[in-house]
Amino acid sequence: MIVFKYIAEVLFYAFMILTFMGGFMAVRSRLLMHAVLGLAVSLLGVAGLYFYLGSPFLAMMQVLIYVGAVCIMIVMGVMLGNTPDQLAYKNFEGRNTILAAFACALGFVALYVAIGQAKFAPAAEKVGDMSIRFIGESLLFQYCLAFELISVILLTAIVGAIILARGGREEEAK
Amino acid sequence: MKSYFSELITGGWSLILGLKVTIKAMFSPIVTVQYPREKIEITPNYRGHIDLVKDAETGAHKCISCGSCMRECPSGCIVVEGEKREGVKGKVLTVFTLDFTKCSLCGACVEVCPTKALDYSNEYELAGYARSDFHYDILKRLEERE
Amino acid sequence: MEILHSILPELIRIIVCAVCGAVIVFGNALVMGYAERKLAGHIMLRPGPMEVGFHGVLQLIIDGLKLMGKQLVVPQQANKPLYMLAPILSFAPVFVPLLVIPFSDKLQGFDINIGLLIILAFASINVLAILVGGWSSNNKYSLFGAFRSVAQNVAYEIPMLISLLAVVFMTNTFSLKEIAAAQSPVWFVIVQPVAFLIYIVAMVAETNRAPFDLPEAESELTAGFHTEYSGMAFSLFMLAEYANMFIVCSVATVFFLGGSSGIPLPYFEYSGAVWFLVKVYALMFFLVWIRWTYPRTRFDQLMNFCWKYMIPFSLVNLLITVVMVKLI
Amino acid sequence: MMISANLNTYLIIAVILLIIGLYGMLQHRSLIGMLISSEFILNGAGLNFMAFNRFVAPNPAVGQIYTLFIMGIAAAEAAIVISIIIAVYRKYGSEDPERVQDMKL
Repeated sequence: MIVFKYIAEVLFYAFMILTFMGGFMAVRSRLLMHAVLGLAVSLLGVAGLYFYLGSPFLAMMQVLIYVGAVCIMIVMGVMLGNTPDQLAYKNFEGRNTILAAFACALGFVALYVAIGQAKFAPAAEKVGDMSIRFIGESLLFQYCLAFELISVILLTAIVGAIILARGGREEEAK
Repeated sequence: MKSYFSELITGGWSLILGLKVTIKAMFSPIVTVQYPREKIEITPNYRGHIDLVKDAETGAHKCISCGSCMRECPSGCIVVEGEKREGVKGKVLTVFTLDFTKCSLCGACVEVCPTKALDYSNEYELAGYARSDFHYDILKRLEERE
Repeated sequence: MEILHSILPELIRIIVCAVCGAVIVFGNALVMGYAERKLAGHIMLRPGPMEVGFHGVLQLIIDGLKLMGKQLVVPQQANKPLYMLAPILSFAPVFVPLLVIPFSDKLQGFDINIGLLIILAFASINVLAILVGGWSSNNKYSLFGAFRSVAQNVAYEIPMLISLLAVVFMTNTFSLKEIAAAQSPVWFVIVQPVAFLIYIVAMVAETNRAPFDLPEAESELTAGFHTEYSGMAFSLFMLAEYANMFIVCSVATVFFLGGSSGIPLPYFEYSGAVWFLVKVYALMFFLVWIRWTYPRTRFDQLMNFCWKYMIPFSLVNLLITVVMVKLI
Repeated sequence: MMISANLNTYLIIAVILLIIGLYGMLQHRSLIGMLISSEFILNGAGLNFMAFNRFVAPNPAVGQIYTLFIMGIAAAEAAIVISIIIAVYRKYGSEDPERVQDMKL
């Protein structure tokens, strides 16, 4: 059975590399379409990591919501709003890139040090398990208010998106 | 609100009717013909290119080589040649060709023929590889039809 | 040696699953490609393919060989990496859902308690593939096809999910095997007729087939999102379409038609797959039947039908189901 | 020592995701590029929640629920941002954030 552990470890590295490569592609590519695909690849990698964190349910939800809905929505945005080439290339000119890289490296070092210093004690005892049934029960009893709030947010988002996207169209019609 | 539901019901019913029509069509016999394998009888009224009529009694054509069809043809695609021979009354037809690439199938030659020696053929497979394939020798076709 | 002994059964299982998945995907494409053309012919009172083999049974094999031999043309203005990626992105995810479909009690790749979510998650990647393919072709027809596909798929995913949720509420599980087992006396098509109807309509729309084949509407968009594709790339799109048809029909069978239940045969744990396939192909026949019956809908009709009829009905159905489950 | 069963691994991956998002945010000059970067930041947060949930938290449902909420909010946010981008594009004919200067849309 130790073989399986090694296979799993190799796959873990694969998912990690997938995540980082997708991220790199998303921020460094000149075409927005490539950036969105990089995001999709990266999110698939994160879904794999969720699998390692013991929750295949969330991994599938990640694929379903992020890759199936959010990425597709962003791709629609890319297609609808045409980004001119010089704008896309301006991303990679000037000293912005260097400054951004410097700031990010600084932030990374700070957080890395913080993580290295911190001590996280595991919980003494665990209640419940990772099953979907338990998630559902917690969602509907313990975190009912948050759940309702999320649904209100989603409803507001739907209505707001419709109003925002429709607004211009009627003005043009006049 | 009432039309919302009635539209749903009438629409759904029409969809079911449509399905009924196609399933009936599916189990009814096919009507198309597997063309190169089988052919259907062509109607006698079909007006293909011209052909010489075979006389039922003598078994020969009735053309007297008068050249009316050649003169009448608006496209000038018919060539008729005849020659005098010893012991035969009138001219003997030696050449009767049709350049089908120019023919407009108007039928003036058939109308004008004094002896009713011309008629439309039933030929409809009219594909060829070269332009010369459409220079028909009508006289030879008559002989081959024996 | 010990290592080999421990991983061998699992390895064999994985290999068998992969081989069976490939057989299902390619075999299904062959069968459905032939059946579709034959049925289309007979509905139009003509015989369909007749030349290659007895009644043209070898036609699809010849077509496949032809497509393999064809040149893969990449348009000059196309975005080449994405253009090549899209067919693979469309084709690769169809294998995963096949692993969790319970063909019979024992013929199942893996019984996972989130089987439904796996199917839905990997089915949604197909939309991304269509979008990428349509965009990267750099052709206005392809782009329009991709746009339509996305609007349609996103809209129809909602009633599809909600109608399936009604069944999930009744069975209290996401595992396809348990859902199939839960309908041993009565199939859910009798208990949940509205959900079944909604699922069937949404299923047609999700697989981009007529009367909802707007992404590839021939008369308006030449071939929609795969206008520029040729050869193997095109056939990968076709294989993915037929495999998706198989998957959605399998889900319908598992959720509403009792899975592999039927008249008992010997070795029923395995031979139940016969009944399963019979049901799946009956549904596929229905898909082909309606494809050659109905004209294509207009886009506003398509959207109106989804938002004005399907979603309200599926929500009301869900509500009634919840109340009934609570009461009983 | 299995790297996949270590809390710090996941925390560092989450930090790198956050940094990628931050970098994209600072560098991209189009609204959609910024939206893409913000998704990375949200994902880093989700991964952090899940990591703590797996290794530290007493109740293993909490982290999953939080991550689910993050996904829901990300979806809502993406919908809103895309519609704003469409409106901006219609108004200014560009999605360069520097050109969006009027207070009223």
